Amino acid sequence: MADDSQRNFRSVYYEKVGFRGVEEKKSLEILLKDDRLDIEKLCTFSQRFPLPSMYRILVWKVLLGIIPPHHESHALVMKYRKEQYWDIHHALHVIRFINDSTPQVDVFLRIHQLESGKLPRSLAFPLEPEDEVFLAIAKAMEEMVEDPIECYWLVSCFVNQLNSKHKDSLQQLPKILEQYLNIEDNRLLMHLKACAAMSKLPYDLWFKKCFAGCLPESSLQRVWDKVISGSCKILVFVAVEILLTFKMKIIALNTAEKITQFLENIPQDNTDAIVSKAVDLWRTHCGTPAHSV
Amino acid sequence: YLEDVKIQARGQLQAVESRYKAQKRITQAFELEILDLFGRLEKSSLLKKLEDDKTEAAE
Amino acid sequence: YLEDVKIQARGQLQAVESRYKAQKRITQAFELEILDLFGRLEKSSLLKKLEDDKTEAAE
Repeated sequence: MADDSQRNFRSVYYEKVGFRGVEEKKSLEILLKDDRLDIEKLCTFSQRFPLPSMYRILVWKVLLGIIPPHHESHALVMKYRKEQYWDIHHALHVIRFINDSTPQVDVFLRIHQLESGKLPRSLAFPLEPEDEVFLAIAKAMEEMVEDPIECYWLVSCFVNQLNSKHKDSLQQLPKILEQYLNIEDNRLLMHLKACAAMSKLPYDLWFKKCFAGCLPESSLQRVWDKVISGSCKILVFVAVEILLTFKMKIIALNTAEKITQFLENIPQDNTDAIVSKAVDLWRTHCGTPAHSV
Repeated sequence: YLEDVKIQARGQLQAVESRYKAQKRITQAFELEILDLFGRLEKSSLLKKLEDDKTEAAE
Repeated sequence: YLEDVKIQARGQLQAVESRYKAQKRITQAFELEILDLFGRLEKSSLLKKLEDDKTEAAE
């Protein structure tokens, strides 16, 4: 334990003086060298530290179960994943659900729908709310991942994870947000309540889409590191920090509609700092991140 | 070590099974499409027949 | 015994593989059917359009 806290202290120190990630990157590399990757350790790592961008996609793929723990199987399993992608891709062509000019994210959506047995009877059917969530996440992921097949699998498995493992916790998040906002800034909470804005905050954007379309990708991926490795509570703290950061602006607005509209389109220049502060706040309230969900 | 081999096998098996399930979903989707197309074809030939009858009656 | 587990794992993998292949053959047969139906449907709507044009021209 003493070792642990010392190490934590050290990495916080590195972070402050700008050597951030040197030690972390090395320890991640050691983890990734194992013949059989230790999922739990990888989870703990990405709960504690930001993933170095060169390893992010690999770690996400492992944590989401797209590739199995054994290095030896990676090539074979990715071959299966690729075939599966092209099988469905071709089928959707045959039944004319997609063509050569269908945007990539729409292709992903149709593949995912077919895989989950939810392909609508006709292309003309309107999209369901869950489809909109999928598309938002896919659009953000597309900016982070170059390879379309890898991208599809990441989106699909991430969305599946949100709908299975995190489903119940996600529903609790608005309530938890209110609790923490009450602790952090009671006055702001009172203002939001006075405007009847608390029930109208962009919860779908924040908690269902996990900030896809709200934060730029460079900040977003640091939030997703935490979600993919098991904590959806981080989403609450990002929301709290957004509210705190734009407090003055929000206090100046006096209707729920104006507040929501502002929050759905926050300025994009300060988002890295918001995420850093959110991670700190999450640590303060939830202790050792490895044990919080 | 034995456990290791089992875990590795499971990892591969899951991926092949998922590919198989996807193929099954495709078959189902194709089945629906075929039924739908038959339906449309029948409707269109019925329509055609009705129109032919009308034309004949008018003549 | 380890060898045993490996053989078993390979057997399972092959079983799913062959189910996948069988399913794929079904899909392929269905695909041909769909292409055929689309073709017939397009022909019939083309025919209809031609006839409509004729009728219009005659009027």
